[in-house]
Amino acid sequence: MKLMTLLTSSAAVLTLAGGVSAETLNWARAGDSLTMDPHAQNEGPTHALASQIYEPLIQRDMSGKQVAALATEWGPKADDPNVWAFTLREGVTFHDGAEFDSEDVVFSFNRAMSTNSNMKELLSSVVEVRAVGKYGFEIVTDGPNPIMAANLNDIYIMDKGWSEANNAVEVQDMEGGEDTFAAKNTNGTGPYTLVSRVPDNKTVLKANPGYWGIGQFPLEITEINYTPIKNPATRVAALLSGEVDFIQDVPVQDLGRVDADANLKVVKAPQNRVIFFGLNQGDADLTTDNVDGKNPFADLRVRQAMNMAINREAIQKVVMRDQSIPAGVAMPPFVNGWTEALDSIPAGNIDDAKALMADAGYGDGFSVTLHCPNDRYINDEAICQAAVGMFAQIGITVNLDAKPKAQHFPQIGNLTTDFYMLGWGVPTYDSEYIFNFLMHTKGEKRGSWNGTRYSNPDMDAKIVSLASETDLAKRDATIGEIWSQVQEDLLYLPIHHQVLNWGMANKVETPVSPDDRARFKYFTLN
Amino acid sequence: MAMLDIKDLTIEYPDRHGVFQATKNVNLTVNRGEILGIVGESGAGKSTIGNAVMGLLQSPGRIGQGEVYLDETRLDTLPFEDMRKLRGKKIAMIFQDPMTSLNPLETVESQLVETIELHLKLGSAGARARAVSLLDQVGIPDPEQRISQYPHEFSGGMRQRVVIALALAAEPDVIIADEPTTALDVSIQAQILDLIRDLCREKNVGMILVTHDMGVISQTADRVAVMYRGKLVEIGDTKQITQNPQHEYTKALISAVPPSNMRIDRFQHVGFGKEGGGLKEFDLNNHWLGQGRSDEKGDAAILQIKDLNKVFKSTSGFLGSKGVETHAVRDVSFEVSTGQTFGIVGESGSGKSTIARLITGIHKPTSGQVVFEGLDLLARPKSRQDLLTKRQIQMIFQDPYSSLNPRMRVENIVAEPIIVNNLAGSRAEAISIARDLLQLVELDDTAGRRFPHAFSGGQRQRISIARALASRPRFLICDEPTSALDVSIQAQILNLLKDLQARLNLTLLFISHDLPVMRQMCDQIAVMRYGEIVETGDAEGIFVAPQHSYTQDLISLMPKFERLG
Amino acid sequence: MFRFVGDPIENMLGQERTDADVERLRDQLGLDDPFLLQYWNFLADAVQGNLGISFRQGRPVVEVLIERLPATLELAFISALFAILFGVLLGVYTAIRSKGWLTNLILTVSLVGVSLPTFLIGILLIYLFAVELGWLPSFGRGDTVQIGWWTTGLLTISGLKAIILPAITLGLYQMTLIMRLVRSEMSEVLNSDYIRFARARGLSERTINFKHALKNTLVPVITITGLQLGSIIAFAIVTETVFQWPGVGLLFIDSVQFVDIPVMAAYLMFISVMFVAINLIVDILYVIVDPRLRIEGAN
Amino acid sequence: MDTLKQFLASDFFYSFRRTPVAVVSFCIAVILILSAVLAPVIAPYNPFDPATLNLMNGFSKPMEPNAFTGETFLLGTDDQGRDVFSTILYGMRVSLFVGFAAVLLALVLGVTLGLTAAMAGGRTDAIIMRIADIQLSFPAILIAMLIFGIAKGITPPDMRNQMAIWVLILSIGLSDWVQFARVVRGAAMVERQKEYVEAAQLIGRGPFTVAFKHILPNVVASVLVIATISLALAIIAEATLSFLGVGAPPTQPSLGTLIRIGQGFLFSGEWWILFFPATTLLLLALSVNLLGDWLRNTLNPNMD
Repeated sequence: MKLMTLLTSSAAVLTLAGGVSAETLNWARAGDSLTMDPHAQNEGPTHALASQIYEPLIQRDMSGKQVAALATEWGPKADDPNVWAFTLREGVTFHDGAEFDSEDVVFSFNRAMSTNSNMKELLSSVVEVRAVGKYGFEIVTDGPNPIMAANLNDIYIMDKGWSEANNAVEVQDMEGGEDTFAAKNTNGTGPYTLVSRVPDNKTVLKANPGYWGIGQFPLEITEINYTPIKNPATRVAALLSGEVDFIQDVPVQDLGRVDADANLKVVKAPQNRVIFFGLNQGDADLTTDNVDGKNPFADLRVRQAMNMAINREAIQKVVMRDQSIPAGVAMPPFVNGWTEALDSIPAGNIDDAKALMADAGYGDGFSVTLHCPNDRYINDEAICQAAVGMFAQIGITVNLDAKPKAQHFPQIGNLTTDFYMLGWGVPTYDSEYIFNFLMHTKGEKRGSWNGTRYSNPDMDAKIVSLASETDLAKRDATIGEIWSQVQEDLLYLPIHHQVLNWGMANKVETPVSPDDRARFKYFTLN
Repeated sequence: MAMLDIKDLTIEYPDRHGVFQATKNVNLTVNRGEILGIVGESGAGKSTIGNAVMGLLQSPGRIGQGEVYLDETRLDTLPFEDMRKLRGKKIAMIFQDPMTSLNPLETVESQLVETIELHLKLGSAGARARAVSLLDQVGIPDPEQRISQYPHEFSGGMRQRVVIALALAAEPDVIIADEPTTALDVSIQAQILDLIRDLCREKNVGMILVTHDMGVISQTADRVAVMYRGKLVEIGDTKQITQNPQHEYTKALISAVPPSNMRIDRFQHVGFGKEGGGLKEFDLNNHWLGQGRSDEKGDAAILQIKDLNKVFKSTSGFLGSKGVETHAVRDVSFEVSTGQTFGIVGESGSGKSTIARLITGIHKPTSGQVVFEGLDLLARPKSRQDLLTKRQIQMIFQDPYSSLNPRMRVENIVAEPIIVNNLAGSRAEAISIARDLLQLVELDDTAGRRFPHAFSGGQRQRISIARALASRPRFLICDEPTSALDVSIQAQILNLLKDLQARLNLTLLFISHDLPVMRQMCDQIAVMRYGEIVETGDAEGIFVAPQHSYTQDLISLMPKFERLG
Repeated sequence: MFRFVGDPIENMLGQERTDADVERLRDQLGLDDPFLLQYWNFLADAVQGNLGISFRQGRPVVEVLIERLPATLELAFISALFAILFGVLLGVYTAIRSKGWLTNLILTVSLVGVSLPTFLIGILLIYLFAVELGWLPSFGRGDTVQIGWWTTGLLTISGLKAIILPAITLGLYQMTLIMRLVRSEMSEVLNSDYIRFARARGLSERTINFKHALKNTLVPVITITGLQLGSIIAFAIVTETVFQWPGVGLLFIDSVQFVDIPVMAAYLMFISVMFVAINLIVDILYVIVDPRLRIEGAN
Repeated sequence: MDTLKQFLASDFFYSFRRTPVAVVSFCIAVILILSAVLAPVIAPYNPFDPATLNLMNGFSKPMEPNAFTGETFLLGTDDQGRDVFSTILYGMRVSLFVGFAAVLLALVLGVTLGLTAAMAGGRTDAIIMRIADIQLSFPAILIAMLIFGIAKGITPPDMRNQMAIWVLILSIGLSDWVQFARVVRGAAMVERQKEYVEAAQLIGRGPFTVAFKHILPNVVASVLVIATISLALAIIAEATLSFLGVGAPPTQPSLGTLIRIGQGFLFSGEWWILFFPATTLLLLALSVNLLGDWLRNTLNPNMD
């Protein structure tokens, strides 16, 4: 409440229609951050805002490469593969002036691993964290973890003293309904400080004059006004009218208009996210089909036919307006394990597909329900709708059930859908992440997003072995084996890799990061 | 020259069928201190004259021809704003219904002061003082207090006094009073007429008194103009018109007025208009109406009412929780003998109509007994025969415009009781009986195929009677059956009812506020006030020698239109 | 009934959730309790002024609602003002000049406003006034000023500019409704005896129309308009979504999509409270306007 | 024949003939409704049959050949390659079906409850009208959203596409009955005081017959006017619900769904995807509204 008072009585925060001062950036996207507590929610917009204020040990730059942040050096200890050692940056201060050291890191990691934390899954293999002197830090895992670094990009470091002083040692318990000091106030080491915030409405950030990175990063933007704008047309209108300078999610159909505007431009880059269909191939019978006692999806030929029927080029050209890359594998190209061969679009045309269907005994087709989100991925509902037409051409009558994500995704976890759309981003940039969630047999620890009912004990064993394989070459070989099995069994029908489009005023200069994260310290103005 | 001079006035209403002339070439004059009565039946065009003089004809009405002068000023060509300034100041108007003539959301003071300030330059204190004195002049007691009240806090008669005060606010030269007492009870009517007459004399104001009521005219007007279908048929001194009418229409009109001083057998000369006469001749023994009559139980009482009470609970408030109780009928007892006409007379709110509805079972009595032909009507009917007996009580209603379902063809309306009570073999037969009944009450052959809106008020009342006959009634309740009708039509309907009673040996319960009508129709009369019967007796006895003081008041205040022989 | 809207668990746990997490959280939130028990718990808490904690924002629902209320109430107030002002003005005009060409034009054009869905009107207004002409902002409330716990956008230029488009969008339908209601009631009143009597007393048309007729017209208009105000707040759901107006309507839609059950429940309670309040206000206004009721009340 | 002659000579028809707005609206409404009913005959394509769609036809401009396929469409195509003209015709079918059915539901419910309230009076009346008041101030779209949410939850998933339409009808109908109930009750209260009702009771008609045979025909004018206006409202309400994501499924779009989809292309230059459905909706709603207006003036039933 205090902060709100601060905000609203403060001077003009958002200037209208053009006339933005050289250093201020008005930023809009569809959703708002849910909380300022950096460990309470593992969610895109929440981290996007937090990452301007807080910093991890290791971060990604705008190209997705891991670079030093609060740690300057890192890696597994040569003598003990179960331990990762970090050298921390010296001379860093928090926004309130407190000094940053290993105590804060230990505190923050313990906090991120506490019960209420939403980040603890990323650190599930961690046994212990410990300080080694003032600027040394070590993580002990339950086994060798070669890709530990990739899990640390969103583990933000808080000040131990500040947290203790303000009763913010415990992570805000969103689920238990808790409101803490850290949920509204921040004290990070990052390039920007929080000036004011009204959730779902307006958040104001100012450049941190004491930032350690001054000189290393452009840091040209000194003030950021962040507003979530839910309705796509309104969001584009705000950009077109000059009320905002930068929006992250431009609807694909409006790219032309934005690009054509003399004051605006569109910057694009492939995103670290692949969109695909999942099929229930494990059950003996489907609940939503019209075939009695049989599961048509269990027949590989049906899956192959469906894979052929998807006209990825048409989806790319018409639905996505070229803002997608047709995919042959359920893995974004950035991920360790990706090869061009895996990602090649399946051969075959409609006639081949029809022949396969006839072969499988479904020459007359069948009907089934496709579940689809309508507020999650770019043009998700339109893609499904297009797919309905494509499957109709090989005789499969698809009933489309498109719903908001809150209703769609539980069906995958609860196994109440036979045929669904899912998108997958890989923050670790490693195939193991995909296998763990999507390919492993659904169980307590792994396979939570595997809605295909596919279960292959042999593959499961390979997936589990990846976690502790320290020989990277050997590990990569196993990854390759798993992928060829996945492609052979056609677990998923890949559609495309999303392409990110950022719309911005001409004065703003930035590349697009594959994880859709705007890192304003890299932004330049002209 | 007269103060108000209406010359050759023709008022037109254009519609899709052409132009309808509401008045045709009417010439009238009014002098100071004089009351000119305009009398006529509905559609005579009498009210439009007043509106035309005021310049307040309702669209699309217009003055087609003629001139109107007030003290040499020509009014009909005056620009709207100039005319407006004359209204209220030179010419004022009094409307029929005091309940709707006053703005319900403004105090009497506000409405009076507003009018006074508009026309007289008195200042606000002066205007208020005048307002109080006006209320005093029109006979409102305690005007200082009552002036700040709202219209709904006044009774009907008091409101009409306020309306008169408003009309007098700026000392006008002429007042047009359009049926000023029609909506009022008899006792109030006399007071208001006295007031109007006195004020005209006192203030030397000219007045046009528009009314349908010969009694009102004969007691109030100096001169009378008689109108018929837009034409002025006769004009002359009140005495001459009422005692020695010249025009055929005036004669018919006068002879149709029920005399207050005697009982006559039938109304004569009622055929000036086009409508029909009495009951057609028929042989009861061969007729459908004569079937199934188990009758003639002698002259024993056909209906007995004992200690009847009715309390209404108004259900206002949230979910109808709290309510106010009104004792509409209190300890009423009477008997009606077969073949007789029993009258109930009383002013509005006296409970007389409630009694009718308690007998017919529309309302359930709070306590008491209703016995018809030995059958307790309040008990649950035990057999079909009981139900049929109950249906032998039928009713003729007051408002002919609402008593017929506008969405049904007339023959279906009349046939409905026959069908419902299985009084005919088939639907077709029921319809043919209905047509026959319609002919019986002197409606033409095509009447059955038409809808009620095609008929006049009198004709509708005939349809109502035919419908009542279709239940083969033995007992007919007539609830103010003619109060909405013109006097000539009233005479026809009363004749028809008399014929019916004689031919079918019907027993009538006749409810009315109109004493002269009661005198013509009833054998026995009960006088009601505040839900109680104050006096019951032989009809002539009540008129000649009323016993109760209330009855005496009523008789003395009734508008007297006496016939010499 | 909220269970049908979706499962909040999905939004509360990230992509990296395991099935074990789902079970734990479900248990913790009491979502597996029988529906009636959940409802009872909610009511018991609500009576004590505790509406729970938003699943989405992790803040007390009461705080979130209070933060959002001013925006919605200001928007509703301004659009109601707009609707009533123009509705009554145009209604009176079209009743007095019942035959003119301008009257027919007003009546027809006002129908265009109710013949298109609200969201489309909002988007068209944005397109015209924000994108093409650049006169007015396309979203948000502009600058706000804090007065106690209340934030107002009505005291700054940008706040005033920002409220114009949403208020028109939201008020258009009600305006048409009020206009038509006023027109028909007023035509009826203008034909009544006391208006004819007022004319016969020589009162000017102005006095008759505005002192006598309008006041009597307002009696029935107040009831219907009052009850319709409830729907202004509801239609704010659409308007707030289109204009990114940070009020409770937008909060509700966000909550529906996130399945933020405590907020949804609180919103519905808020609407019910509004209903009671509006009915009360209507009853009070009625008594103020109509002296007949004042007397009955006194008795 | 007789009835027709009578009708042509009636004041009602005369007033209609003399009101150009009424004649034009009537013609437009009839043309639109007819073309919706005859959509399978008139429409060049069946947009509800996914197998006939070619996605590559997407975003064709009106009367211009498609860049990929060379096919030409009268009013262009939408993002799924559906012929806009055909989609509008079929969409109007859905909208009108939802509209008519919802109004019918509201009408039956409202008239029954309104008549019951008027006839029963007392506590029954008070309870029914209090519910109506609550319903009236409780926003219609909120009720519709709640019903939609519940119905979606209790219908089996594979039935949902078919159910969506019925749920729309149910939710719009249930939120719309109050108007009918209020007007019918008001009119019936007036009618009930009239003496023909008493006469009907007197000859032995039961309360049910009196209500439906005698009173109902006399309040039909008010019902008709409300029904007309409600039809326009229901079509718009369906569009609004569609915007809030609880409308007709995109594979069987209504006019409202088409507009919801089309508004996404307002800035991108594909104006026809929004313009034609919106214009159709405007014409439909406007003509029905204007007809309702004229009816109200002509039949002049007393309405609040």
